[in-house]
Amino acid sequence: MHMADALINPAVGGTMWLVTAGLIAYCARKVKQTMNDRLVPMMGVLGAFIFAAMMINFSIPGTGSSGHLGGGLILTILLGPYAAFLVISSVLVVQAFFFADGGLLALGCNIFNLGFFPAFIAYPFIYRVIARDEYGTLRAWIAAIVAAVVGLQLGAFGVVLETKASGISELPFSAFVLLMQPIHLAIGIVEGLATAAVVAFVAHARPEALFPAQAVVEPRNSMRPVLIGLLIATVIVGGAASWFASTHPDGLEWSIAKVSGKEEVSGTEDNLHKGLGQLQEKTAFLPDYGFKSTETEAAPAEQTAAEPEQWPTISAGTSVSGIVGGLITLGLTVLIGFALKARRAGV
Amino acid sequence: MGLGQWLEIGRMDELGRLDTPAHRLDARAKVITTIVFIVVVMSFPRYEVSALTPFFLYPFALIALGRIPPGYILRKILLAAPFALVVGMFNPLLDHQVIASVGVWSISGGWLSFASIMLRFVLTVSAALTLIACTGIYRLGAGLERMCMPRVFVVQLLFLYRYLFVIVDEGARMMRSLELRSARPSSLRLRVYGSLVGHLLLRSMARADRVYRAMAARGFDGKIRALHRASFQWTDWAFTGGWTAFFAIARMWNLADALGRILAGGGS
Amino acid sequence: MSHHLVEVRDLHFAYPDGTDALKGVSFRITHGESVALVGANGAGKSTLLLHLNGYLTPTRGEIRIGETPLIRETAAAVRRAVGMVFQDPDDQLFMPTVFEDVAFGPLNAGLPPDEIEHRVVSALERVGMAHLRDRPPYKLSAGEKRAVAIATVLAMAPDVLVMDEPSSHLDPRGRRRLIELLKSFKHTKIIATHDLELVVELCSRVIVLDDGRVVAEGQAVELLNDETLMLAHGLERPHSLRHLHPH
Amino acid sequence: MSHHLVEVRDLHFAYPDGTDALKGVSFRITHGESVALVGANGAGKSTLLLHLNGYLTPTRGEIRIGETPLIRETAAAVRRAVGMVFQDPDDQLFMPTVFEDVAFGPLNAGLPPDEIEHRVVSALERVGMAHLRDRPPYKLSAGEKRAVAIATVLAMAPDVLVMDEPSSHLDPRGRRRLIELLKSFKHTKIIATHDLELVVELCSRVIVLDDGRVVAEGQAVELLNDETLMLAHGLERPHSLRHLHPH
Ligand SMILES: Nc1ncnc2c1ncn2[C@@H]1O[C@H](COP(=O)(O)OP(=O)(O)OP(=O)(O)O)[C@@H](O)[C@H]1O
Ligand SMILES: Nc1ncnc2c1ncn2[C@@H]1O[C@H](COP(=O)(O)OP(=O)(O)OP(=O)(O)O)[C@@H](O)[C@H]1O
Ligand SMILES: [Mg+2]
Ligand SMILES: [Mg+2]
Repeated sequence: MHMADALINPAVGGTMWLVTAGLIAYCARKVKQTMNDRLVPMMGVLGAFIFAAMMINFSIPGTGSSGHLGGGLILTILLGPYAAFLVISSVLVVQAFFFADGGLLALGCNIFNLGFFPAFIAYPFIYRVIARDEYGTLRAWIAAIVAAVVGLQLGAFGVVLETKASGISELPFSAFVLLMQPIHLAIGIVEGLATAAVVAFVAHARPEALFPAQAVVEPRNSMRPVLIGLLIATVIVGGAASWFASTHPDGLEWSIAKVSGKEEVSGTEDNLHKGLGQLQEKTAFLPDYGFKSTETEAAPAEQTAAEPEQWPTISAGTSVSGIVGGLITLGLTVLIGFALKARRAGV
Repeated sequence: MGLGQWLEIGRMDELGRLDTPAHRLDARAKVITTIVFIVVVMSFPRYEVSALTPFFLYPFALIALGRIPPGYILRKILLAAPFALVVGMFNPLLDHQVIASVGVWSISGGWLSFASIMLRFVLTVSAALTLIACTGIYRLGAGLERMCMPRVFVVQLLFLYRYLFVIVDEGARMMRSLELRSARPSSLRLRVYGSLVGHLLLRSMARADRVYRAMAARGFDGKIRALHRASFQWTDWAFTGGWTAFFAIARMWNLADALGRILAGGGS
Repeated sequence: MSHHLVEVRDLHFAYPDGTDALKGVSFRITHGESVALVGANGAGKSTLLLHLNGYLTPTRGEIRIGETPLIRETAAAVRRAVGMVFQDPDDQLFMPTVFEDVAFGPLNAGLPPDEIEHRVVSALERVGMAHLRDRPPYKLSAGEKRAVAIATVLAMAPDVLVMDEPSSHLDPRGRRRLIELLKSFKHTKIIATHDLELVVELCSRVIVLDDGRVVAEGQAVELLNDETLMLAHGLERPHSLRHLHPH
Repeated sequence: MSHHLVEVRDLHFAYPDGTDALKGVSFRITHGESVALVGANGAGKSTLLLHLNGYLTPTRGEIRIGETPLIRETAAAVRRAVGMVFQDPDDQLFMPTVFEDVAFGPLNAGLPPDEIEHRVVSALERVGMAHLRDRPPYKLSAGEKRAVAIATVLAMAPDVLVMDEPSSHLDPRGRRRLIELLKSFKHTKIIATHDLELVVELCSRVIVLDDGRVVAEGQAVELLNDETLMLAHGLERPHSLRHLHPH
């Protein structure tokens, strides 16, 4: 469920970045307090493993995210929530940078969706409660499946909310939810099975590998109110946002970048495709925002004339100039690139 | 994911070690500039296309300055592209509103936003890739640490990265011997693969442990020390400041359109 | 089926990073010969051996095993005929237990269970590691791994035996056992090694590799006794030959 | 600071899977001594050496390096004093280039850049691998890796040198170079190896390990020349001693 930058707006991305950075700092402090020699290589190698497991993925059409095993739960069981959150974060960072899998702006969202829910919700409130300290028993299997499903469902819902709040994808909210949640239900079951199997395997073949996990403090009860609070806040904010998004298009204006940009579009619903008519009805609101940018307003008046604000009634001439200009600019940048390179070679 | 792709990380590693003006810049300067770049690119309205083009200057400049083979970056972008295609695919289907026309053709908003998504995708991805190719994971790690990233996290990042090679290596070794000793590779049962994966995990864990101990044996205490301690110099300030200014200008004024207007306007 | 002939013609190989490891290697090994491949570190011995069962594909040149040219289509068949012991035993062992590891080859060859059991046990006995059968390979000592790696290949009853430093990490007893074992193996053998004493005992012919090229080839005792040749290519006259006159 | 004394008292160690690898090992090595640790495969040599810098923690018994008992709190200091060459060089090399790898130790010791550069270059020269400085270590040949692994330890200028089969995979020239190098190293050395010729040339004292216990200890030439003792523990009388009378 990696989200790409192309679907996120800076406000949503930035907010999630802040939230995630705070979580990382918090977890880093926690892990440092209980650091032992075993934990470092275990964190690294398990991260690398999860990394590999995540590579087995498939895109979910239209949502801009992909489905794959999350790995958050398994890491949490083996390493404890704090270390696991750090590991998941590092995995996503490396994926974003080296494989262009998941965007940089979306990094905060991705880390939160894939790390926070399994580590701080599914593990302490579901897995621990059901599995207690058993490995490889029926209890443990059930616990892993339920926890994995819940963790992924929350994560998937996070994706939906963040994408909707950004308002770049055309997919309507309900369709989006219908697309994401069932797929992640299936993935969750697979992930739960895989988690239980791996944990049982490790507990059997290398019991000492489980020790570092036990050395790490579990979320103390004092943390729970904070976490629950955070969860509730997320749900409320997300729910409100999605409600606005689905019923009142203008509700999306809460997103900072759009505060001042707002313009009604008139009657364009005549070109509905029959097959997509239903969907289209729900999306009718979508074209009515984002036609121009905040910054456009701030820009000098003489510039606005050339701005996309004019697009709904745009003249052919403007389009042509945009295309010509774009192509020429591209050409120029390539030339500058070559020039820089030539200069270097000459030096 | 194929071995080929894994080997490509090794390639990234080699690029990251080059010594060029782009590589000599402080990692922090490049990180900050890249973040500003991505935020600005993503802040454009959804139908924007032409105004995005001037932004290609940034990745192109880094690729040229850093002597990164453009083909390599291009290949990596193409590898990730299907993903973005799928993302944008629905826009033309769902959004038919005509908002622009070129001659006799009319362009629907869906196609415009699709084009816009693809452009942003290429821009942001190439910026991220060139950042790594011009910095390398170690310099990046050292830079992040000095940007107040928690050390535990940075160490984890570096270890993850290093152990990726360990796992790939262990996995490749296993696959190699497996291949050599199976007469009919297709006949391998799932059970064999299951046990192989489990075994790979255990082997990698054991190896990771040994590698870590070897590091500890040579005085590693969790602090990342870079061989070439860079300090933020005037070039770094100039780099960050200059590009930020350029991004701001290109964000406020549609440079491409202006250019096209001058040329097209002059021509017609 | 006679796979016992090994012929390499003008073999070139460059690693993906551009390292030219082989720069035109040619030789011909006939049925039942026992040939040593010696040379300094980095001379290209391992690289060359990895070509002999199609693990690496030459940049130029060709390889024939028996009558079969080694190309992608024939690789599977050739691999059944050529048993390969890698320089690093970790490369060779991948199953959860020693027994399963040694049984892996015979199992894939589709042998009946009794036969497999028999082969595994006898292979492990021949290398003196029968007591390790239920241990996981990655938890063995270096020498134990080496011995088990040799057993995995013996269990496949190959026509040609290719070994990359088979004696390293073995204790003197294990090394002695290996030498006897190889003496009793009547098929073609190709052994890359720095253990020149082992070469003296086992091999009739020696190929000296340096910097990706064959620089000398001939009778084992004769070549190894040639002090200038040996020193020029990172080698040494073996102790056991010191009583002979230098060549 | 004198770290040159190494004392091991009644060391027991069992691996987590229950394998009893050490069953009560005691010895004392004084300043400047050069001691060989020999024994069959699986005797426990590597396991023992891994205790000497705190990599493994004994189930029972204690270790002193110099005046310092080796416990978790002192492990970091001890590691600075004890330079360790692992049996598998792949475990030792983890940085992206040979140069960075050799520089890792000095860098962590907080040395100034000039000094680091100097140490790295000289360490690589001493093992004959200066030409590899910009290559990634995982792409080297086995012998090249071994030599670089030795360089990483030399660059740290340790007080005590602990080496696990340092000569394996080295070509005869590299092995000769290693022997000269170790001869010139005046501090305490502990070397586990199957290369008994190297022991004859380098070590004054030999400790024979079998099945996790010290079974013999004494003068190198004397012990190695004792044919029955050697054969009983998986060893062999070295060639170079064959002209002497058996003990
Ligand atoms: N994976 C690799 N990628 C790039 N270069 C390699 C790789 N493996 C080996 N080389 C290089 O190829 C050359 C030949 O290596 P090879 O392993 O064949 O040597 P060798 O004769 O087996 O040496 P040794 O006696 O040390 O085992 C060396 O220069 C080595 O550095
Ligand atoms: N990680 C491990 N887990 C369990 N048992 C192990 C592990 N490593 C080694 N052993 C066992 O401990 C014993 C001692 O092994 P060790 O590696 O110390 O032997 P060694 O004397 O170094 O042998 P070699 O000469 O082959 O290197 C052997 O029986 C071995 O199988
Ligand atoms: Mg080799
Ligand atoms: Mg050993």
